[in-house]
Amino acid sequence: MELTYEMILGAYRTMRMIRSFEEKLIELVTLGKMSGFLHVYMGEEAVATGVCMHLKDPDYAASTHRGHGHCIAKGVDVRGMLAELFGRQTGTCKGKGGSMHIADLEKGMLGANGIVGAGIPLATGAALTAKLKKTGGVAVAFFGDGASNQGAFHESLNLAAIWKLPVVYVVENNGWGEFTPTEFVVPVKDIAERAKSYAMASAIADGMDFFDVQAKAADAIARARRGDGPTLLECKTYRFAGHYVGDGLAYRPKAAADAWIQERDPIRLFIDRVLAEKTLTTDDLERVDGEVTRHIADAVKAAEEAPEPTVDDLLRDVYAEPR
Amino acid sequence: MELTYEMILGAYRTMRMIRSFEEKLIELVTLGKMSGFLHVYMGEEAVATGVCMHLKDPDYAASTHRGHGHCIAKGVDVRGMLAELFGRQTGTCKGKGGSMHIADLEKGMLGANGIVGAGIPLATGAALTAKLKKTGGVAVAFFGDGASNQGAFHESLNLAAIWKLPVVYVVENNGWGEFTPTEFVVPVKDIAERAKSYAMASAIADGMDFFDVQAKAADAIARARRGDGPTLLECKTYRFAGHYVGDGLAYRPKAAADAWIQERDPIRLFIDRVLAEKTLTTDDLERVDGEVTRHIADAVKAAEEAPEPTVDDLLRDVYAEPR
Amino acid sequence: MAREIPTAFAIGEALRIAMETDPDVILMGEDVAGGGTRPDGTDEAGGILGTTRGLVKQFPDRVLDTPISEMALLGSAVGAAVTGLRPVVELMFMDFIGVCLDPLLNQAAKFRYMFGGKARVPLTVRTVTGAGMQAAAQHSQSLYWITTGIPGLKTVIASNAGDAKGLLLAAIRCDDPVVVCEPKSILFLSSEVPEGDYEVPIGKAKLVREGGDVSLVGMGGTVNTALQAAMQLEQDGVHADVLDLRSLQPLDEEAILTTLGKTGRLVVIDEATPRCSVASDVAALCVDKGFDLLNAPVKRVTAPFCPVPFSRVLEEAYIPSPQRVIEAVRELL
Amino acid sequence: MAREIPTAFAIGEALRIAMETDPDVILMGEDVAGGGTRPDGTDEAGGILGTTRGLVKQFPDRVLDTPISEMALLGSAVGAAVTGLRPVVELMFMDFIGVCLDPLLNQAAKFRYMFGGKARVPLTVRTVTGAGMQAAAQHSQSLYWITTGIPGLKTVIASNAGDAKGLLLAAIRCDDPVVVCEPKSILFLSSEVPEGDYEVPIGKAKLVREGGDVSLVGMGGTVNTALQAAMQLEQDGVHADVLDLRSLQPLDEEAILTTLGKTGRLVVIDEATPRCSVASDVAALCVDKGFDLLNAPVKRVTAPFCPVPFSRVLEEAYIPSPQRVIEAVRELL
Ligand SMILES: Cc1ncc(C[n+]2csc(CCOP(=O)(O)OP(=O)(O)O)c2C)c(N)n1
Ligand SMILES: Cc1ncc(C[n+]2csc(CCOP(=O)(O)OP(=O)(O)O)c2C)c(N)n1
Ligand SMILES: [Mg+2]
Ligand SMILES: [Mg+2]
Repeated sequence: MELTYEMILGAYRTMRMIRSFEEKLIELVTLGKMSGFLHVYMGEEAVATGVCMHLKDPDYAASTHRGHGHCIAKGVDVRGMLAELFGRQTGTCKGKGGSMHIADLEKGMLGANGIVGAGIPLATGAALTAKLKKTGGVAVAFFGDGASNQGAFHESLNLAAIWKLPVVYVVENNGWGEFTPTEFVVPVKDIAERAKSYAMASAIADGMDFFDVQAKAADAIARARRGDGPTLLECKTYRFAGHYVGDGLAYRPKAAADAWIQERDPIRLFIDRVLAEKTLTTDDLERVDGEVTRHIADAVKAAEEAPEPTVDDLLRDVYAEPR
Repeated sequence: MELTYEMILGAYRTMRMIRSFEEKLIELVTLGKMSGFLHVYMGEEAVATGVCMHLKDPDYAASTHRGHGHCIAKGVDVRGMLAELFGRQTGTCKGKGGSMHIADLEKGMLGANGIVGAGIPLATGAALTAKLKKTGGVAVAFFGDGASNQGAFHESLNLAAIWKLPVVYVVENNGWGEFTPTEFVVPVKDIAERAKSYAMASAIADGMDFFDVQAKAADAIARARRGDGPTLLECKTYRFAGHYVGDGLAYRPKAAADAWIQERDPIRLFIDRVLAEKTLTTDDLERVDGEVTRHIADAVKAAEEAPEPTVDDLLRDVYAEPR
Repeated sequence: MAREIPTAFAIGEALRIAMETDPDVILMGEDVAGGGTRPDGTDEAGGILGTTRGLVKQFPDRVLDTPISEMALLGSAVGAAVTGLRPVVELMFMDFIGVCLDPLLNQAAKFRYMFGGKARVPLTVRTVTGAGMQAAAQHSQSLYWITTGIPGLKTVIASNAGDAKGLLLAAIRCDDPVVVCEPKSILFLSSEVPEGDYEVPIGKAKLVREGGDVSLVGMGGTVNTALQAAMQLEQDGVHADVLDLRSLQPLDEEAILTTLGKTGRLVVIDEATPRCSVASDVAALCVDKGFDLLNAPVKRVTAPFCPVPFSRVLEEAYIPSPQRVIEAVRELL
Repeated sequence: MAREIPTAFAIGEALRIAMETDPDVILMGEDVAGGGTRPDGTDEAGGILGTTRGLVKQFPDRVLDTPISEMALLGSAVGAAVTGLRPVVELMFMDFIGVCLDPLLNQAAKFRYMFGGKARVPLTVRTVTGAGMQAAAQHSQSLYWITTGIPGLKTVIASNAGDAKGLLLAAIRCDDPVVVCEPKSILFLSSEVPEGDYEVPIGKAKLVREGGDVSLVGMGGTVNTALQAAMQLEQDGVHADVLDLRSLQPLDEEAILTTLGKTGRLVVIDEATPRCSVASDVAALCVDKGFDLLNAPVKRVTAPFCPVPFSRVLEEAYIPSPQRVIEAVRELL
């Protein structure tokens, strides 16, 4: 698919938004203004952006504990997200979910998830709905290399394969599961290999290269929409920060990490390419940077001023039909 | 490995014992003398026999809901097993387990199991013990084609691969999971394919051919003993009877089943070969048949005469250290 | 005159009505079709106990056999439920919840709350519970106390065919995840089942016998145990109320306190093991809100605190009996 | 003078002693090593909360990082336990039991019984429970009621560092499967911890405060809640017994009935949700065997029946507070 100027500019805005959003979170945590378990997506922005640009609202995506990028790329309102992280009534989940549970079904976001691997069957079920109700929709499951060792991964991919469901399994291989390097726990070089256990299509993308991700995601999503079944798409990327905000990273060799961060930053690579190819100008980029910065600043201000939930909210929304 | 006369005769005794044992069970159930959920192994005898002949008592095997064959082949006393199925105090499990829970740790039998796939991690753990305690032992997990769709299968094989555990995963592909044909739920032709997801060695054996099974099992077990890691061994076999004793088989096309039963009976094939190759004589076979018949008849008699548990046994053995 | 059919048939009837009245209702599970639509024209099994027989022929695209992958079965059902379908999952035996608890515990039960009220999870999980068929320790448990204890889930259990039909229809149409337990002890018993489409409200217990001297509170199969005990007690002049909880969560506290108010004496009969049980909750309710109504201790007649044994004799001793209920009542008089 | 260290350190100390005194003891879990023995010489994480830091350096072959595969982790630990090892598993947060319940529910808990007494399952599962860190609905649950309710398992929970060490040592050396809960609310609190090797017996509660007017029964973090409430009550002249259950299964019924016998009034404080809870069991015990001792209703102060909210304000309202305990006591006087 030919990428238009608007698509490329939109992709930059999304990546920049994710990056600036999380830079702000780290700042807020450091200043003691924000609490809770936060897992940042920094370094992996090209994956969510390249995949979600091919999804529409009625398409669904299931996310992980590292969900900010997926949510923003899927169109969840950043103001609501920030309010949620501040635990405010105006938050996406009225302050009840927090970072690991941001969800917005109207935007097709099935939710960040605190249980590793849990999003995989959820997206599979969303694909079943699309198939049975003939909505023409597709579902995407984002998950990590570590999650590919969960039983839910195996069971879900097998189910999607035999039912030929319109789903794309995007494994974000960022080299680490918490404090453990992927190669310690995954005996195969490419997780994409595992698609063969289900006679499923697969592909490998350079997760730091937005253009490669979006191209391979477009193929996989098109295959799903055509009714030709699921795909396992492995995106090779890297977790720039610690596992969670506050992680001292003592267990991680610095040199290797620095190499990734300095030479393979997806946003840096994107900028170099679009400027070299003259698809975008420095003006474009600076304009977007300015918009994003202002948007986040406003969102933070609004969130900080928003009301907290009250004790009356504690028992609200446990059931749709309380007795 | 060269098979001695004793080994071949022993293999015949084991297969015949399993077959006659289950024929007797069906008779007893039909006569209303025995109750409970019974899943018979008929048609798959060559698998348990060919694998277990290479195991010693300190080696472990985990079984399934279809466990009679594995138990007998692993050396569990048939008298105790029959008493167990009659729910007697003299049973292998004092009448508390029944068909789905026959276990004898001294014989290295980790138990039949009512939970599909549950034996796979158990055998993996037994292999961990062997490795850490350097016992030189190996562990075998028997499970069905249907169980290969359980998360426990995926997680366990991955764990064994990264830890290079001395374990052999024997998948008994008998064409059916309850009332569902394997090809409806397993999208790959060979389940052995799935070993590639873990960079694990694999092999496929004709599960109706004792000689093929034992040869490939010998290789896999030797690999494990050498410390060269796990193997996934697929044995292609067929479930001659229904899923459980009493299953009317209305869902199963008769012709295909009859072809297997008439042309591929593992005991029939075994007999034809050993007689043709003159490794055993008809006298040998008849002698064994007689011994087996008498042994089972005695065991049934002993079991029927054995005492049932009493209510005092109800709360016994819940804990090793009750307070 | 009243039509009597086995509970298993009543369940099948409810499923058919639910599917006829709502195109979004689908059935998922292992062998819920089990043949029937196959090119080779074999007949279908309709589930391990035949409960769903006939449905795949009527709704070929909406009765889905799954692999033996309960985590994917439950997890995908939750995903389907929040995106527009109304799945009815068959978890063959509740004992298997050990391999698929997360989609219930951490997903279905919590979505609505975690997402600030923005999700609906119209999921129904049908599952067979209880002992009595010598199915031994891993196919005989009454684990409804686990789903009952999880906020966000509802759990119901019928004691007869008519309620089984109405509760299942109510569960399927409920926008909350509901676990519907099908006790082995009632599946093949026949009782009166109204024709047509009706619902039994979730959360309402039913007084199935009027006594006044003592209250016997049962659920599922133990309601029949209580009724049998009540009939024997009657002969000694002891008149027992028998309350059928029907809904374990929400618990009909009002109905429990009402019968306790009449009798001042209560025995709760639960086929599950005693620790962290529905029986304990009923007793705890009595000693809290019902304290002033109590004239005697509250007795719990439950399974012993051990796995379900295979042996016929032991299994019989394991299952709460009318005799044990009568002995408990004697202690209160 | 007495040595005070954080509970997390006391747990690490217990693990080191257990491993030094028994070569069959191994640790398994996600990132329980987390580096430390790596060629690149990085430092180890020692678990998500650092509890196991230092152990992999001392026992390089016996501290095993696992993939994120809890079903294989728990299931293989059971297999290892019945074949000669004494595994100590770290289940990072008890909320994750949803993906690995079967090895506990249907394997570890039942082997000894199903196999006629012929199996020993010396398995210990350490797991972090409870709210208080804004970890939200899937990382804050107190699910010990699930393992408490399963016959064949034992479940313990300490309220202080000294008991945490002694209970863990007892659990590791016990031939039954034991679930050891580590409440977030006490992990980083310091209290007195004896040096060296000692065990706190499983199944014995401890009276941690002598009052006489009312009995406050707590477990884990709620023991401190009870103590704080007791101190405030003292100022109004109400003298409270505070009982620390320490062991949830077996339950020390004698200790509960003893304090009830002294006071006739009891409040049980449980951080878990109320349905099918340990709190309900304690109340049910009081209204059964303790009926004649009761002078007032038995009150349960528990979490509300909802998931754990993220918002700081809501989470504070969610966790049982001394204030709520005091209000409950007021209702009894
Ligand atoms: C079932 C379950 N097990 C363990 C955890 C704890 N945990 C949270 S994130 C994480 C690492 C996940 O690694 P990966 O899937 O590669 O995702 P990444 O963090 O690298 O994005 C772990 C072990 C969890 N949340 N859920
Ligand atoms: C976790 C779990 N799910 C479902 C069942 C019900 N069940 C018992 S045996 C069986 C079929 C197993 O098929 P397979 O693994 O191929 O073994 P086979 O019966 O063919 O030997 C099923 C679904 C179970 N016992 N445990
Ligand atoms: Mg990762
Ligand atoms: Mg099979």
